[in-house]
Amino acid sequence: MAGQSDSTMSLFSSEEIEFMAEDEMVEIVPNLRMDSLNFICGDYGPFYPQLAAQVPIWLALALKKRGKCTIRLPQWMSIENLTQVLEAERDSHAFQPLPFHYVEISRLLFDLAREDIPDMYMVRSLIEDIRDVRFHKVETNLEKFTASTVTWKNMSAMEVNVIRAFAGRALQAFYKHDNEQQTPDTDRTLDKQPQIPTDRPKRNLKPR
Amino acid sequence: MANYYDIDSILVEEEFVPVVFQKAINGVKIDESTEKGYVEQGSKTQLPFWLAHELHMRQAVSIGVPACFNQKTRLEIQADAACVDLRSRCPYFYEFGCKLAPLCDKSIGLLLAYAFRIRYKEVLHKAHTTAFAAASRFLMLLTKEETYMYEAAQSSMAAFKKWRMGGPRLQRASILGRKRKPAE
Amino acid sequence: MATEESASVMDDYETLISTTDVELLKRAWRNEKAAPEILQFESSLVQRIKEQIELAEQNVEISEANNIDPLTVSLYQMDLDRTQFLLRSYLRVRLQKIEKYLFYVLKTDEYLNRLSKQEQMFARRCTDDLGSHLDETVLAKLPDNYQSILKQSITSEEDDMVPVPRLDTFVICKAKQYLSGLDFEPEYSMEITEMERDLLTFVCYKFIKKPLENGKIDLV
Amino acid sequence: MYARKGYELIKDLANGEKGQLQPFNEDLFNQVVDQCSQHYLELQALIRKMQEESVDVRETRNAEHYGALIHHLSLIRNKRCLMAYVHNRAEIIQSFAWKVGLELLELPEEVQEKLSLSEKNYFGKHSAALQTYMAEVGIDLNVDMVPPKDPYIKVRVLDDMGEGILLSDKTANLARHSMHFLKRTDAEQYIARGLMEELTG
Repeated sequence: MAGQSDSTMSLFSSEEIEFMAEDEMVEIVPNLRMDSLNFICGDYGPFYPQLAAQVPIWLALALKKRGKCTIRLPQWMSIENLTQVLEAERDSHAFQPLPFHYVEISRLLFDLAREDIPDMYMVRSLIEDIRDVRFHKVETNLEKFTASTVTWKNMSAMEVNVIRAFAGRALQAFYKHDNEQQTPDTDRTLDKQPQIPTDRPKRNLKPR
Repeated sequence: MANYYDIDSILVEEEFVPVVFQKAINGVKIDESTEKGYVEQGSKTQLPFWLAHELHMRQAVSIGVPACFNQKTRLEIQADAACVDLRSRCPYFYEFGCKLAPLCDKSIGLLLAYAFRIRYKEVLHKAHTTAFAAASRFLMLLTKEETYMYEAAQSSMAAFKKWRMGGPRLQRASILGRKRKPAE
Repeated sequence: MATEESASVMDDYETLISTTDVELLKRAWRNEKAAPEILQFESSLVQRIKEQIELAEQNVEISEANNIDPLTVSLYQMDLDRTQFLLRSYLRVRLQKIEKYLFYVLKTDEYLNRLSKQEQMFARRCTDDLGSHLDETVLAKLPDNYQSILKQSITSEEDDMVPVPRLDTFVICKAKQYLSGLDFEPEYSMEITEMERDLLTFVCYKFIKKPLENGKIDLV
Repeated sequence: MYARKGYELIKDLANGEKGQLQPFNEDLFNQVVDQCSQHYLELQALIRKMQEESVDVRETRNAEHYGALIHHLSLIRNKRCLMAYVHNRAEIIQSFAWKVGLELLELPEEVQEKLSLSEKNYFGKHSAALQTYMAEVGIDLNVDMVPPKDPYIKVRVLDDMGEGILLSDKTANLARHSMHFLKRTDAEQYIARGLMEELTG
């Protein structure tokens, strides 16, 4: 299945990362009157026309898709902020602080709430440039790997997920090669050698 | 054995090592050519690692350094580790080396760590940037462990790009293999 | 002035009471997916979630029956779908881990006690099914002394055929608060002594097993 | 010699595409089983020889002892190859139960042909174990493999599935190339088996 995570390669599929991102809050301006919604995941509303409200993104997009609201662009997605972030990303090795789910949130909004984003193409190209610079930075970080605990400040959910499978195997290999001088990789030590079963086989219950 | 059913763990132990028999052995033919069911002490042959290792632990054989870790390969690795064709020397170069080092030559461990550190950067760079085709010559050089790392990066990148493109989220179960041509 | 320590304690208290069951289930789902071994079954949480799902299902059915406005109905349906997906995926991941380490789970009390009653029955039944399949296809055809499913031969001192979860797998985690040496197993004090709050850390699973069990760390 | 056949069996398994099944290699499998008996006979012969020479079988490390040891080691090596062959296939069969649908009749013909009789039984038993668990817990785990979006999705039927197919909210005529707006949970299993495809955009 496309969305189902393949257990061997990476644990979480991109769709599952996006699913988690859809619980992040965003501000909407509804154009209808609606009673409050008492969901399993929490209570939202009541909603009044033209009165801003905070809701999870999945709810905002559902209302948007049915023409019941407009979505207010999150502050961090403003052109001023993104331009600053892009500059800072280019100037330093460190990752700039961005929402943990910035890749997914921006994509969801570009796909389903274009009209609510003033000069959307500019915002999108800024985000894509930021993402490319950061992905490249992820790679350079990976070059400095050693067999020890690795920490990443401000890395986002999708960036982590893209390198999880590769980095996991790499760290495993470094950990093994740097340690294997001390602990030999054999599963058993000398004294536990299997003897040849020499005595007559007793009819015993097969141990299960 | 933590990985009794693991295929790679089984295949690693099939690699052959040169041995010298320290004890005479009866009732076993070490090579098909002779009918002789007897092995003299001191005779030399190649045994799969799973057997050589057990016999070594009982001082029945001594283990020599296999070809894939000989001086020639070591020099090549020291010269330019990234372009050495390790796959043809031994597809399980690292795992096999880890098992062998404590038995016959400690320095193999250092060789592995050194080779891996350099080749790792190549795999990292190629896996995250070049399109699959251009990298194929490079792929031929990689050991199993390196290939798994390369594939892990490639498929994660592909999955990310696929998600970004959108498209149908529900697919035909991969278990069924390629789609057979629907009868037109 | 509240010190750093007491401030974070207050935060924890506030987050605790406001954390909905869905947040808790999402955490359990993420941890279960990312951990190499099976974790403690969240029985009370799962029970509460199931009750809330049944209630929500009834609401959707009733509103659909006397066609209350379709917009509200489809929104409640989406909330229901999201929670059901989490629960289904959580239970599925656990069953797949049981399938992977069948024999080991059954013979280690520590793991068996982490399973729900139904999971234990599933584990026992799968072990018998796989056991008889392996027996019929392989073991019964082998010479005596070599027919065990746990030991390579009767002279093996330990169950040398049983796959074991790899606790040295690397996982990615985030500490929910600053963690000091006390939060970690003393055995790994050489490897890890502290962890900053909310800092993504790629670490060997066995080093953080204890703080994970105490709920101080989340796997990402 | 030295469990070479066992090695070939594992190579046969390793060459298959990840997660795909090859036909059960009956004759190579039986050759490995025969080799085990052969090693056991030779092992016992060597031990009898030691007993005839009234030598302490447990302690002496003579030529016969090492010969017997080599046969013992080859036997457990072959055993490991046989067990790994069947166990790895069993894991793929387990994943069938998750991905495709629980009754064996839903497994496509070209997959069933590759299973040995014992493997077919195993698939049936494993599916039953899953069904029993789901019945007891009261939740169907064979649906919702992918995080939900809209409860409804657009699909196109690929193979003619006939009239009056019962779905959770309606019955539908699923003629080939026809398009429908179905509940995602209904369509999921048919898509998984390649009978339908999801339409997007």
